[in-house]
Amino acid sequence: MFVVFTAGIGVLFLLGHGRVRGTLEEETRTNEGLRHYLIPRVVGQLLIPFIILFGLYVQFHGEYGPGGGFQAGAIIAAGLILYALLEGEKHALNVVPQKVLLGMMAGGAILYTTVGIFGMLLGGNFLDYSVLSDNTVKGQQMGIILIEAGVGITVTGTLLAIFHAFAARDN
Amino acid sequence: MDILGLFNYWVFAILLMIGFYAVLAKKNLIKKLIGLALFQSAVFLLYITVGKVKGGTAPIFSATAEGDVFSNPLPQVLILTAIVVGISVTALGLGIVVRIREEYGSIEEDEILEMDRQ
Amino acid sequence: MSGIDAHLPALQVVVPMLTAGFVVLLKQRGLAWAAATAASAMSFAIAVQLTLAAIGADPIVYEMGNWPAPYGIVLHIDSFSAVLLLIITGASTLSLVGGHASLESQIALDRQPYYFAAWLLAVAGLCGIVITGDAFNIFVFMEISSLASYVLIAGGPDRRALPAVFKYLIMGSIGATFYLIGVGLIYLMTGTLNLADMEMRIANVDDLRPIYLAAGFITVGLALKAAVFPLHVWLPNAYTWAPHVTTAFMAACATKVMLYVLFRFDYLIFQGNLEGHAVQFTGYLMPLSLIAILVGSVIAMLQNNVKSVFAYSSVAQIGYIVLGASFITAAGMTAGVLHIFNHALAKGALFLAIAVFAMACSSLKLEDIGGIAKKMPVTFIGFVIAGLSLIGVPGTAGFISKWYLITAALEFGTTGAFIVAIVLISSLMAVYYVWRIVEVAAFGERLESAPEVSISKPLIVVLWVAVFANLYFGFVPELPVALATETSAILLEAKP
Amino acid sequence: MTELFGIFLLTLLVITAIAVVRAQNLFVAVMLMGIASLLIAVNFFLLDAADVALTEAAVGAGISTVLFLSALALTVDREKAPKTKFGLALAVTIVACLVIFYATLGEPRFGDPNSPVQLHVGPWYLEKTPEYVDIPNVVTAVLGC
Repeated sequence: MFVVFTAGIGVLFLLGHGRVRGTLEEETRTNEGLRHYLIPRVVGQLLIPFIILFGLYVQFHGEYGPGGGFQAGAIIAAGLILYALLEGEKHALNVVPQKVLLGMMAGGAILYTTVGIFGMLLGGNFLDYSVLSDNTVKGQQMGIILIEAGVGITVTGTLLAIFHAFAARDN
Repeated sequence: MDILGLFNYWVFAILLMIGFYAVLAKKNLIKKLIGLALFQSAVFLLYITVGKVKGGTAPIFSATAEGDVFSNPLPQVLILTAIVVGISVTALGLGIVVRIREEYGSIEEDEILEMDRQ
Repeated sequence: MSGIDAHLPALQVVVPMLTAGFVVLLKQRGLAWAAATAASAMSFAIAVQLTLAAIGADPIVYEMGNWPAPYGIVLHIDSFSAVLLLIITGASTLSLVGGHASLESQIALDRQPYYFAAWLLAVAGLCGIVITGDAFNIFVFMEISSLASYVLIAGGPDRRALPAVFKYLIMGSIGATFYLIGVGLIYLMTGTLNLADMEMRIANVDDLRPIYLAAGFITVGLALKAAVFPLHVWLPNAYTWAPHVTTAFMAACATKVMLYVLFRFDYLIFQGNLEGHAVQFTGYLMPLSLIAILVGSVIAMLQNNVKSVFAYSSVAQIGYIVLGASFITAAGMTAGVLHIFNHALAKGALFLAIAVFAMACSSLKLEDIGGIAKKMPVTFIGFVIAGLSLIGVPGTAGFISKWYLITAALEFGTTGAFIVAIVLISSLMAVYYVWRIVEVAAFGERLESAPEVSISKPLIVVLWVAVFANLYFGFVPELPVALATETSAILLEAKP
Repeated sequence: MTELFGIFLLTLLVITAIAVVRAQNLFVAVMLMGIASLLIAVNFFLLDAADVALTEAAVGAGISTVLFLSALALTVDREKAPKTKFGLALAVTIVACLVIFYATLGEPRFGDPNSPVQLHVGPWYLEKTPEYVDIPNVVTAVLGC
């Protein structure tokens, strides 16, 4: 998971600054997405809630079916990217601003390591979840759910941040 | 059937080399990254093939799956991580390509080398 | 060990990683740098602790999540890891402490948090590679550190950094993927990813063809990442155009960590189990490293940019390390590991000195640094001493490893004499390319167009710390020699 | 039957991959790449790797295609015709391919339940997961650990 975090940092480092789109006219020209195309817009808007719901399902049901933090993060990010493509990139940034994305990137990573360190503080080894609760199996499950949440948050944030870094770039 | 048993490995080899050829021979930077992505997916195929058991099912326990043979979960875990690595490399690579295009106005390797020589 | 001590192996990686998460969020001027430096210093302290615990003792083993080996990931620290840990965290801390002013001038303020986060991730990744005992985990850490290094190099202000880093990215990814294929093939035949377990289980494999293929893939892939000649083409440009502080850090440790993995695999896993592997290893790598030593030095003599001189010299120095290893004798391996340590000291100090020079010159072309010695005498003396250490003059650290290398080579009779001749020729070439710079710096004319001299005191202090380390380990080489001897004992234990 | 279907898909995959490399229009190449990712994902599903298939479909066919397209929008979408022929690269890849073919002859056959992978380490996870972690999806359980 730290790999994707690193890549996110890298892309933001490379593209996050400098020639980001500036003037107002350009913004209106390029930021409208597919607003004037009725059918893709209606169909797309119908799909987005389901995509995000499916993402959440994959996140929280990952223990019972196929899925987990990374897949969920990718799916949710895909849903929000679809929104950005339909409504224009600026609208999407209004929904989830860049600052929030950065916070998600870092927050997920911090959550992951903190859970690991908690295992250490409670007398186990690093990433030992069995000590998180009296019942070792319960502890393992708690640990996995928390870690998966961390992974999901970071992946969603990073993939979206990467997408916006590309999309906001002036050609 | 003996030869067919190795079919997946052969596809792995061919796919690997198609990707590798693209990375080596193509001068377009985006094409190189596409080749790299193919190259990496070939490796995913190798690992997942390794974990497969004939007649097995996905390693998810459930009431109906009692007594089933499961395929090996470990390679799948590894490949999940490797897919993450793959997308990270692609994203960073594309970021660099975009910056190269901004600085040099080209994404062809030989043209860029030409400009640097001057 | 008890309390926090027991967790040091995990903390070695966790501290920089966790801090990287916070550093991204620190927007205030200098805060990101301060946090990164503190984390780096802390991991250096941890590395020192671990070295003291590992020296002369059994390897430290730490089970992540309390899962027993070979099922979970274990961390495994012995003398060889300790050498690398010291180099990585030491180089990182010195470069960060001294590099603040240089980085301020080269990297825009709003990009700095990302840069420092990437720096910490690179440290975490490199440390991770060195301490983990799991083949796949090595791959993950390798990619973390590589991606982070791409970011660190791409930060260079010159546009030529970008094609250089793209080349590095393509070649680095190919190398890592080759490694992954090799590990996959071994896993296919043995069913394990734990390095120690692998070593034992390969002995029971009936059909060794896939293992030979795996050995090929792993050796080539890691050689690519370690810039072993002729797979070094990504290195010179990447080092030349990176920000100066990045170069000082990367030149000291990045390729050496890959050599570490290479030696681990080739010595411990393949050599005991594959018939003829030792002969092949020597047969390919010895000539290649000799060519690397000569070609690297010759190209270094022809360069016009101070940084590319030392970048090509790095290719030659990697040749020395591989040469020592290719003897497959205790003496040779000791020399190789010693050179890993000593070359890191010399190159780190040289690039730190260059970072100081760069603050008073419009570019690092040879003609632009003319007369710099009069403006910056203290730095200049440091530069000269580090250069002497690179050449291998007695009294400096570089001499120790060359001495060990020559002694090891002489065990081979006529071939040995030939190797010694090449080492001496290449040392003379090093004298030439260092002298060329010293001559221009001391006796050249300073250009009219040269910018005002701005001196960064911390950078000079750090430079002198590195220079003193070069001298200290030249007179009192007990610590590195002890570590290197132990390492060669560990690595050669598997040899029949 | 599934084996035959798998072989069919893999053949398609190879054909798609060749088309990707040959396409001069980068837009076409990226789209074909998305198709290749989907084919691989279906293959993973046939090979009992549901999680990996899901990920590959979301990432390979989804996110990575979007990223490639947004990069194309910022650069150019046509590859310049190559000036030189690449006989050497082709030769290298073909030789390497044959070497791998030769080495695969020593590998365990596809789906062999007695191959070393199935006998060591792997089964331990399957066996111990219910006892230690008690989460039905073993992949999630192992990944989290």
